[in-house]
Amino acid sequence: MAGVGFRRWAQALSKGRRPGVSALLAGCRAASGISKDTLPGPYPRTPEERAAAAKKYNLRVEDYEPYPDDGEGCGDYPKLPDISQQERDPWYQWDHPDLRRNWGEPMHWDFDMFIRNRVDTSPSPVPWSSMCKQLFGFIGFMLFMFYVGEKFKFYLPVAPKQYPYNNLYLEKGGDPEKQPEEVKNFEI
Amino acid sequence: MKLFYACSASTCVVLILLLLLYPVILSFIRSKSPKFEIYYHSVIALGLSFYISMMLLLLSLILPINMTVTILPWTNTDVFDMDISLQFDLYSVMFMPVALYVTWQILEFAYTYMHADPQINRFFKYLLIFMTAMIIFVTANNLLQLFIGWEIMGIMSFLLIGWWHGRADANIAALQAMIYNRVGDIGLIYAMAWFAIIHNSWDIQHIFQLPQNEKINLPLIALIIAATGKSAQFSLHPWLPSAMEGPTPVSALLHSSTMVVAGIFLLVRMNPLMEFNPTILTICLCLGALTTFFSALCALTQNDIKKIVAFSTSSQLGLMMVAIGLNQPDLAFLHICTHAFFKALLFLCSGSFIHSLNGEQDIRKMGGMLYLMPITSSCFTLSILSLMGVPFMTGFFSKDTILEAMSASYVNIWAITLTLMATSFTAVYSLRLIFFVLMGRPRTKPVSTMNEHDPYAIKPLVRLAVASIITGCLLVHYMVPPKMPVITMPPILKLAALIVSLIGFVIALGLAFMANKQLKPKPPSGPHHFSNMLGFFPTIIHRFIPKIILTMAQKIASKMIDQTWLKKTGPKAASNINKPLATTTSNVQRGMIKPYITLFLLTLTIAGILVYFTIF
Amino acid sequence: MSPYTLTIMIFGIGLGTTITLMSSHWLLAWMGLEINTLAMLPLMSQHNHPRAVQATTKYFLTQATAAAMLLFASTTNAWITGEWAIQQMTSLIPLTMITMPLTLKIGLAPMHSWLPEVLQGLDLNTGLIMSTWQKLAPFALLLQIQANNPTLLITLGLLSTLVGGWGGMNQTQLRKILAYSSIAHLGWMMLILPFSPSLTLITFITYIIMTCSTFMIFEINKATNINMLATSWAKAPTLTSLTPLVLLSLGGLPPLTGFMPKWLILQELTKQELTTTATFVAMTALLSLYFYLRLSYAMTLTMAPNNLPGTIPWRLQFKSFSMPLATTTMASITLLPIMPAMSTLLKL
Amino acid sequence: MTYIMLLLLMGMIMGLVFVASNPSPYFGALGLVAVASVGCGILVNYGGSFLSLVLFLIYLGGMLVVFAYSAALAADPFPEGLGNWFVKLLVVVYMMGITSFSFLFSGKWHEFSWVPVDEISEFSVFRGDVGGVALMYSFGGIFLIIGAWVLLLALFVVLELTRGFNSGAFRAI
Amino acid sequence: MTPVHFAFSSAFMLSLSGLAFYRTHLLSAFLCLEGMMLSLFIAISLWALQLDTTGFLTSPVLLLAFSACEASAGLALLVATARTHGTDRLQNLNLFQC
Repeated sequence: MAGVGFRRWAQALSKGRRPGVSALLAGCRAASGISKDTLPGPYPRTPEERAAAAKKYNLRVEDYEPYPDDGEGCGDYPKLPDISQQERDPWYQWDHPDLRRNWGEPMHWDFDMFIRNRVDTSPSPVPWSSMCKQLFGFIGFMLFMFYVGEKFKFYLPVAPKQYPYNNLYLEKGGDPEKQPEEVKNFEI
Repeated sequence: MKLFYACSASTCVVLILLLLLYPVILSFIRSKSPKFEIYYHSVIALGLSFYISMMLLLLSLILPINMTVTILPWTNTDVFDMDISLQFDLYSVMFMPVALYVTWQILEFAYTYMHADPQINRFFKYLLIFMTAMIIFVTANNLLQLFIGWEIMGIMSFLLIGWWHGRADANIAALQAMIYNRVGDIGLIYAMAWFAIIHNSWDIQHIFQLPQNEKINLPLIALIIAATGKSAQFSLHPWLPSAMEGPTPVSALLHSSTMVVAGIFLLVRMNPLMEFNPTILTICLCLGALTTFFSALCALTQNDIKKIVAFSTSSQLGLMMVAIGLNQPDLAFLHICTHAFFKALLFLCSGSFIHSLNGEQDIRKMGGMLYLMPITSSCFTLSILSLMGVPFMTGFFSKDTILEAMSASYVNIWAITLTLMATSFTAVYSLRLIFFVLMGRPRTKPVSTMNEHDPYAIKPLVRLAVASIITGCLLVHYMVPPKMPVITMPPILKLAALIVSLIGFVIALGLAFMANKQLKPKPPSGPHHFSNMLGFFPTIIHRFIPKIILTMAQKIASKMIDQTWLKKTGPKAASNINKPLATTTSNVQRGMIKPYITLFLLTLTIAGILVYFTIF
Repeated sequence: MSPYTLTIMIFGIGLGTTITLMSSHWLLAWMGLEINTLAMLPLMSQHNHPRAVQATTKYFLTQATAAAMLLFASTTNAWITGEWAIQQMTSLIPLTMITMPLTLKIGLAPMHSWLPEVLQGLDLNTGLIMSTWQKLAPFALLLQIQANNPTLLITLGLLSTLVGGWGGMNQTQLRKILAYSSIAHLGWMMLILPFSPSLTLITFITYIIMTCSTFMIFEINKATNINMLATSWAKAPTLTSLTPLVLLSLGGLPPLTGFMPKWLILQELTKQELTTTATFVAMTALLSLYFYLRLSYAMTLTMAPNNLPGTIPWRLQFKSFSMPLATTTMASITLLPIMPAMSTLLKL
Repeated sequence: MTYIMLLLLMGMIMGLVFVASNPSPYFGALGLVAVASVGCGILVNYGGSFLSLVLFLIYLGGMLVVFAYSAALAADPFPEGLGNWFVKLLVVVYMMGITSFSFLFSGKWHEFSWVPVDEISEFSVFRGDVGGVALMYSFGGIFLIIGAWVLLLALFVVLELTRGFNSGAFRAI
Repeated sequence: MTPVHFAFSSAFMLSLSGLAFYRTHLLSAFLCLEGMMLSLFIAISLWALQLDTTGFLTSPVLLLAFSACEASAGLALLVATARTHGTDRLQNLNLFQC
């Protein structure tokens, strides 16, 4: 994984020895996939193994917690909290300010998911469930009201209704003997 | 006469395009140009283009002809012809001068705003390319041409929002704009594909003349999605307020006056298709009403001056959408034109304030600008009055007409209610702007660097202010409405818009004065949170969807499919299958002579036996 | 070998092939083949080392067997139909019997196994003759036989492409790799032979051009296995950059010449409604492509560790006559555009 | 006549069975000699006495001497003849194969009879084969040249192959 | 299929299978090859004699010449092999496994 690659890089840079450079190259080679020596080791079972794995990933033993051993191939890789980079202190002097992380810091397994232009997990002033309720309530209410509004449409007549046959003179029970007054309709 | 018109019109458009591209090409030719060279060339090019487009407008006023000019065939296949053709009708001919005028003023203003930027030449090039795309889009009579313009505008918007790409927020805003616009683009591409398959043509006039059927709902909904993305209608709106991360001239030009109206313009163009389609019209109406209400609601509690103006833009776009839904595309178009002037002015004035206050955008930290920057403040006030629809300002002619048309139509009652509420909200946040920015005592930092001596900063404002006063009147008089306008209506309806605005104004005034009083402090209420956090929409959507998608990408696409199944069935399987076979093949070669002839004899025998038994 | 003998032998090779090409009678064709084989033997064993002699023996045995079988088949045909002419073969069993020795002579799978071993024992110049000119005579006979059995030829062709691919994968010796590439190419030719002999001819011509350039390139680099290719950058830098293209052209990648025959063959097979065969054979081309890519990789993308004197050779002038190399290399890279002309010419 | 012919044919097949069943080169050469002489008999029975003479001369007089010499060159310390069980096995297997094939291909062989055709003897002093072979010198001039040339070539080939004993040899003869 | 046809066909195929299946000595292989040529000679002569196409009777002689050439070349190769490999056993001809 890239976390180990970073560590190697950091070591190579800090020590400045020649084998470090070759280690760096080995880290670069892993770009196509996880190379053999950077694969996570087997799932730690005994406390000693846990301690060794924690040391391997630059963690304290009490911080170290591996992924459950369910055969997904995570091995002894530490399960880090799902905290996005937005939550990290923007004013701290990070070694890598863009990613807001330090050299040698273990990477999250789903590191890509929590960089700054992806998932944000920072706390909001309103709880999540309340936000969801309000937003979807609002949208639902609006849709319902549109439905209602579609049932009862708005119409204000600006002129009396007009009918053919002299405003339905005969049909409205007018006197057939009398000649009704002429009603002029607009041609439609 | 027609020929003359066609020739001169297309010449005008080509001239305009050449003029606009001239500074861009110049920068390609000359490896190193002086710092403001592109700027001067751009302003001159824009001014000239504006006058040329005015000639075109005058020409079309003399000869009111809708005309399609096919310049040259593009691809001619047996089944699908495509031509480069321009359309000169009311919309394109009238929109060009408006857009060019506004752009001209904004570019001139941008000199003050951006003069410290090291990449200023590139900035103006971007703006010019954007304007070229806009002209291509507006005059296109071909869906592909239209699409080209549409996409270039999208890309330019991305580049300009991310202008200060050193800031993560600007980058994220640019990405948001890109992604939301892509959703809209999918709609447009879908519609194009539909027309290409069903109608076998991308020629807009041709599409109009073909018989419509029931299935036309599909591409029309796709077009509405396109407009939703580009014009920031509800559900695809969050990018517009975020886009205010870009420089203010960009916000003024792209995200208020010209680019964002492209979606509405698309629907206006395509209106003949949806004219007799009540479903589509209702969708437009409801979408527009919801947008205008929601955006106005969000604008109420914002404190960032640009955000407020951005939400007012969104709200006005919703209003245009309402006009489309009312089957009054001309009113929508009128509102596009008038809105361009006063919204650009509004942005430029707020940009001027921000610039003078050293980048301060919070209206709570402004105040008293009336005394410090009188000309800008006057222009600001004028534009806000125009926005509110005060009678006989520019905004009145379009906004009020839309509301009248709405109240005289037989439409969804809730849509009307929402629109009227949004109108009163407009008054509320407008007043809030005036109250907090212009009135009272200055709450700025004591260092006051502001002055109004720079003619490049003031002249554009004044010109736009004049335009905000008179253009509405001019446009209404010169635009011959092809659709029947409302003639008579009861006074209550006629005055409805004014009344709600006044009510909003008065309430807001009262509330604003209350803000100065020392009342008992209370924690913000739920509705305040709802409005202030943009209805929680960006928060929820921007967290929920990426999380689901990325988790699925990790678990399914990467882990299960790529790393397990594809690896197993692809490279691993290939090597596992071929390795034993390759080994066998090379193991046959023992270096002995015997296998050669034995194999030969065996093959011969097998072939002989097979042939023998097939014959006999 | 003295130049006089060399002249006689090369004349013999040429005469043998020419006799075969011009004959219409099986006996004469057989004579041509015999002369050709006989004259080839001293050329093969000119270095007198055990490998060369051994390769010569193997070659002689297979070729003599094939020639005898050829004559036997034609005699059988004469006994059955009383006809000796090449183009009048009608009886099916002699046809099958006569296809087999011819395929043995050009080295098609499953009668291919002599070819890599014989080629491995030769130097590159003789190898070039072996894998181009020596195929000409049997190939011409195969082309002349009418009424071929398509099933037989398709089976042989598919087998050859497969074996050519699989065999070459495991090799580090360039001559063996080239032998397998020859097997695979001949498989393609056999595949299309029953349907469109002119296409077979195109394939053969492009094969000859590409093989010539490859052999000559290896000759200039004095390379006989993959590792030796890695130093070619120090010997002929320009050639090093061109060689991958030639190799990929052998592999049949567009837009190189080698793509042309494969393209046309696949098209023709599809026209004959043999889509499954076409798909299959296209897949088998990938196998060959694998080792061509490996060669290209070793040649251009890796750099052998070199001491200082090892980097000099490019400064020295080539003594060899480079005109044929230049011509064939260019032809094997850039001939794709003249495909329409070629196919038209050959269909006349 | 028929019986002699059948016997000769049988003899040819048997001889080749013996050659094919992998005895030592000595015995193989012997088998080949037997086959060649049987072949001469077949040809004579068919009326090709000149051809049979040529065959006899070349095979027995020329080539087999060389083969016998070569067999001496590649001498086997323990020659495998018919006494060897493996050779016997192979002979049996080949015989069985031939028999089964003869069942497959035979048809009315019992009704068959041979008559030497020999029509030309009515008109000519020579048998037909003599005249036919002699045509090589008149109409078949090209063939004659090719034949001569290939013999010359073979000479060069042999020389060239067996020359160079000083380069890369394990053992010099 | 006439008995003659059958006889020379089986003779040829016998020699071929002898060549193919089990060979210790290179010389035996050449002997088998000679056997093949012999059967071919007989076949061609008999064909010409049976059909009385006397003009074709040159071809057996040519065939004989060519087979003699072939045999001589083969024997020369035998000599060369014996020189380079020390023996003519076919198992020794295995230099090209890789």
